[in-house]
Amino acid sequence: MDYTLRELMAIIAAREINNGDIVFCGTGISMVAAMAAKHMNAPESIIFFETGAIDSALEEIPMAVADPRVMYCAASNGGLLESFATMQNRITGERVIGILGAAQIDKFGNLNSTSIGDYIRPKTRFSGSGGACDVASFVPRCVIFMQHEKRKFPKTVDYLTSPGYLDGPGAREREGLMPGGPTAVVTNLALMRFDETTKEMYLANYYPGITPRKILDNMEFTVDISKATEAAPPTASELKVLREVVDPQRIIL
Amino acid sequence: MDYTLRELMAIIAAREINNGDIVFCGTGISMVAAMAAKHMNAPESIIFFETGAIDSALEEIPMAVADPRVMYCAASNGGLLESFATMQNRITGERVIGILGAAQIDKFGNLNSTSIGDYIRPKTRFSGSGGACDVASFVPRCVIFMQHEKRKFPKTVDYLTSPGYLDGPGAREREGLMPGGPTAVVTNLALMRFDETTKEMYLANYYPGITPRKILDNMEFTVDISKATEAAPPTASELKVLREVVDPQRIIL
Amino acid sequence: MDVHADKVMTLAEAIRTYVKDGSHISIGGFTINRNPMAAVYETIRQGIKNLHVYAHSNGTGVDELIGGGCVGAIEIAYGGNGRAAPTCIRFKQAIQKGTVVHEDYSNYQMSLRFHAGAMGLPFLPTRSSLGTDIINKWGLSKEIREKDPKLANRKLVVMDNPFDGWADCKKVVLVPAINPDVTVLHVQKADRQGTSRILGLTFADVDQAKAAKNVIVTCEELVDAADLRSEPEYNQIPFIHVSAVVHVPYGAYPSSCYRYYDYDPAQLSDFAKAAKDDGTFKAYLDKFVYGVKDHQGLLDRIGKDRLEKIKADPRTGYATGLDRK
Amino acid sequence: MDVHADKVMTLAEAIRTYVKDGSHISIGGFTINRNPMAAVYETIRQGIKNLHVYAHSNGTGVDELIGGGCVGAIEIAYGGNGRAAPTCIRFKQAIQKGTVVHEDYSNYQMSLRFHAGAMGLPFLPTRSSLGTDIINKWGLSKEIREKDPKLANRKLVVMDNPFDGWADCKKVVLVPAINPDVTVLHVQKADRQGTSRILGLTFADVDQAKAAKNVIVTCEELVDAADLRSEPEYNQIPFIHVSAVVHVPYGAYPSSCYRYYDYDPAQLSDFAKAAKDDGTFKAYLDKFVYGVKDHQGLLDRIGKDRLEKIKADPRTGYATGLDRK
Repeated sequence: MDYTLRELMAIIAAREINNGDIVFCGTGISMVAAMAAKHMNAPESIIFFETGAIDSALEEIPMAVADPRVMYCAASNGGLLESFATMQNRITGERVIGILGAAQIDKFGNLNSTSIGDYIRPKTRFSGSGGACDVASFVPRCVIFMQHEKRKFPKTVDYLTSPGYLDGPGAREREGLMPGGPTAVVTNLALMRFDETTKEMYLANYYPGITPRKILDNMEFTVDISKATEAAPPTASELKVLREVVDPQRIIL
Repeated sequence: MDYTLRELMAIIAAREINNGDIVFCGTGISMVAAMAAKHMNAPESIIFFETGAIDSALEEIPMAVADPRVMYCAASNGGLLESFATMQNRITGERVIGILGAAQIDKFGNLNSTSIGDYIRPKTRFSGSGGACDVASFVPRCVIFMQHEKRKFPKTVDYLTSPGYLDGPGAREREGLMPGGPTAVVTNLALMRFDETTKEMYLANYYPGITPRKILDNMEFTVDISKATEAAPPTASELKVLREVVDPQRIIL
Repeated sequence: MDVHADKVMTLAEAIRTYVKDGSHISIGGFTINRNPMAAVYETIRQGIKNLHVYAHSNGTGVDELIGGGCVGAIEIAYGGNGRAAPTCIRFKQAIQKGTVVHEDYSNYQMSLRFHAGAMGLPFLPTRSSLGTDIINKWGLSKEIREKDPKLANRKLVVMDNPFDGWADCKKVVLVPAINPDVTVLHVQKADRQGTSRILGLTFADVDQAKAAKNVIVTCEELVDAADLRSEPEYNQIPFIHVSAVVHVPYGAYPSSCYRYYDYDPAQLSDFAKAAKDDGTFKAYLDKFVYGVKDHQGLLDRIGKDRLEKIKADPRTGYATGLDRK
Repeated sequence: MDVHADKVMTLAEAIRTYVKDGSHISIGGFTINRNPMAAVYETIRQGIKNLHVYAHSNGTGVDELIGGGCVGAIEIAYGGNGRAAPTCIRFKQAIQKGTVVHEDYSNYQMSLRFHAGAMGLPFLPTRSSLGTDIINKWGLSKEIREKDPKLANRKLVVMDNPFDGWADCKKVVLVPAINPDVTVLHVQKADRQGTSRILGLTFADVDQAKAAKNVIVTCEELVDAADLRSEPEYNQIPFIHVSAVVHVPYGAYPSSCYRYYDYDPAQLSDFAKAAKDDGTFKAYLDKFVYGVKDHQGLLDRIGKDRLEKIKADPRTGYATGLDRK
């Protein structure tokens, strides 16, 4: 079965979404994953956007979370206050899963999407939080898309934009954050998860043809690889959804 | 020129509204006064309601601030949060004049619309604040409708529902309230105002045929009557507005 | 809960499922407009007791709930009903007799408390009520509050502005969030999943819904999701917040429902008259609540002619020229 | 100001009157949607300098303002523009070169700051960002803040929940209100007094308007007040908040305007390419901003065919099937 790496990553992430989940997603591959899940394992999941659109039909794939394509046939089109309240409010927030990306991630799943180097005069500036810090602060489960490179998996992030488990067990509670934190990191090489007790990242599944060794070589910190197994490749039906339903124009993939 | 007392009171209050004012009004005679002003001295005044309707056409007189008649041809129909924000927000709030009523008022213009006697087990219970406390807290000018009776002008109110000048000069600022406070009290006998320095109520105008003595006899506290003059009676055109334009069905008057 | 599920049920079932003795509840609407009256009458009919009610100015519905003996405690801003009742009569009597525990806030404060609940915040600030008895006099003692996990430990908190005078503000009042067990609303249109559209003023309905653990929506029209989704910006409440949907034409009667029908001045003043005396009020309840099976039964007793009289004029959204003396 | 006055004026006049060197400003829209681009280009054309910009995610407009040399400082949540620019290029360069003072918040925090400004509150609380560098790292020093009366004395304040754990909350972050000197919005419909109707997502536009001392509204259609007042519930901004109204068809181009036109992928990527280098960016500005008299001049250079391509499909509200590769 032939597939691209981006297709594999989208499907690995889609599998993290449970039926009935309310899915917060951003642009690009995270939107592809969320849309794919609705046609695969989570037909009753609900996609919503920080811009205020809830349960959009997504007849065409949006290029941004403010793309008019997110408005079409939604249950409701509100604004930013409404969408973030949906996550901060425990009644609905408990059912939200967030999909995020970042420039850096540390072993506790803390994310940097702001800058590299000094904050005031950075070596490299990125977009900044957007809604990412809010999502990571509010929701119980998050999937993170990352590129597996040493500089992107540093011992400590240059700027902590979005909270993971901060400095370990109990830290979120201590700081006053809601329970939660990242549950999966989907990279170009593997699926990483976090240990329930230590809150540290570990290798869950390596992609076909990728060795755990190669994965460790692409991180500044080491992780437990003892539980690692090979990831199940995309099925024909999963790929059909991606290619024919979700992104036939190949705008993202 | 023949007129009823309620007509006189409505017109005396209407004269307090300046052109361009944003007028917060409740039900009954306060609504009549606000509507009359638009056809008399303040054609560009804007009537709005705590329920969220702004600049309503008021083709028919509403029986309550949630009457569907306030919604017709408004500039905007929002909700409670929007209407109170219009007053709490200094940019628009500075231009708002409130029209309120109460069961009791003291010499500093503090209002009671909650209860007489013990708060927990009152002798007489009234409606409570509604939006009155909010209006009195936020806006720079208020007109108060009162019945002139001893028990309704007590030395101290049984329950301080809506802030006037509290215990005198500087008290609003000390408590953290915005500048403001009542500017006129329109009763069945007279128009009372408040001294700029002492913040105490004084008699400004007594109605034709009413003596200052009679007014003092109907209050528990005494007020300065030295500046008092007789109120100008309603003009023919003012009465025409009331009777033919504002309340032809005589629902309020 | 599968939030996509078809949530349509009978009103009796919705009330039985979500409104229990001792439930903390809020109802939608404002004074004589869009109160969920069919649901209020069904709550009385089912004999539900000891409700803890959160109200800004829900005059028509709250006074009936109190009169029907359903209310144990109430946090409220305004117990009046416009010209129909300057002070709601059963409310007035219950408080004077001490049969209902009460605590007073302002309308803005109650709105902010629902807004805080909807936002998932513990409190929101306001500049209202500083220096008043709304700050000083508490109806729910600190003891009661500490015993009941459903109540905040304080009525409110006065705080200095930590941004040192920013926005020309020295002090604020923090009011605690409300998260009712259930909020009951009457809306013009809803679909079977619960996505709802309110026409005209929304009052505090949307925050009351989003703040609640469960939401019962009664609607004038039960429509296809597609009808509502063709203009999503006009659907204030998405289905994810809703637990039950009930189709109840005239469900706000005798309060008004913008663009559908006006309030019924005759019925409102008959209620006000009956409410003055326990005997006449019991007769009123027997006739319009206990004596009928459901809301249609009440409407049948009112009769077609009177419902015809209050039918909304398409131009104005209310019954133009209605005799309201 | 007579708020009932006819506020219609030219865009040049509106910008000249309300946007000054050093003004604190916010613009409406979100990334590639409903940015007030005509107003942004006119601001660049008038050579206005040293603006203090408040932005959540106003990518298209903010990046042009920075590139046009109008911005001295920015408080921002997101300097990206969707697939068109993962990180806005002029924004990125300005911060890396240190030519623009910057401070980071989250999108929700910026929304709450506008909401606080609109509500007349000094701050609003949130549970977002506890334990992050958004709390720890300030771009505007306490010294700068204490000097400038238009800035709060603190970036934010972390506070214990005074209602002892109410709503399962131990701590909150208080973010200070924003009251811009001017907010510029592009809406679908407005009347001559400024009452405005936005179709589709409102983002934070309504609070941005109500928080501002002056509001410039540019609109696709200038309509009679009666048209808007037949459905007042859909007019999010009443005229009392508005200072200037300007009729500018395609005023959001090259960002989209729901139900009127889509974004122009070609123009957005041409901009992104040009932005990479000072020389090519100057050529871009010369061609589309300095080289034309007004927005119509820019539209003429784009040409009818391309505008035809992005025309909204009445069914979906966007240009169905548009080539966006």
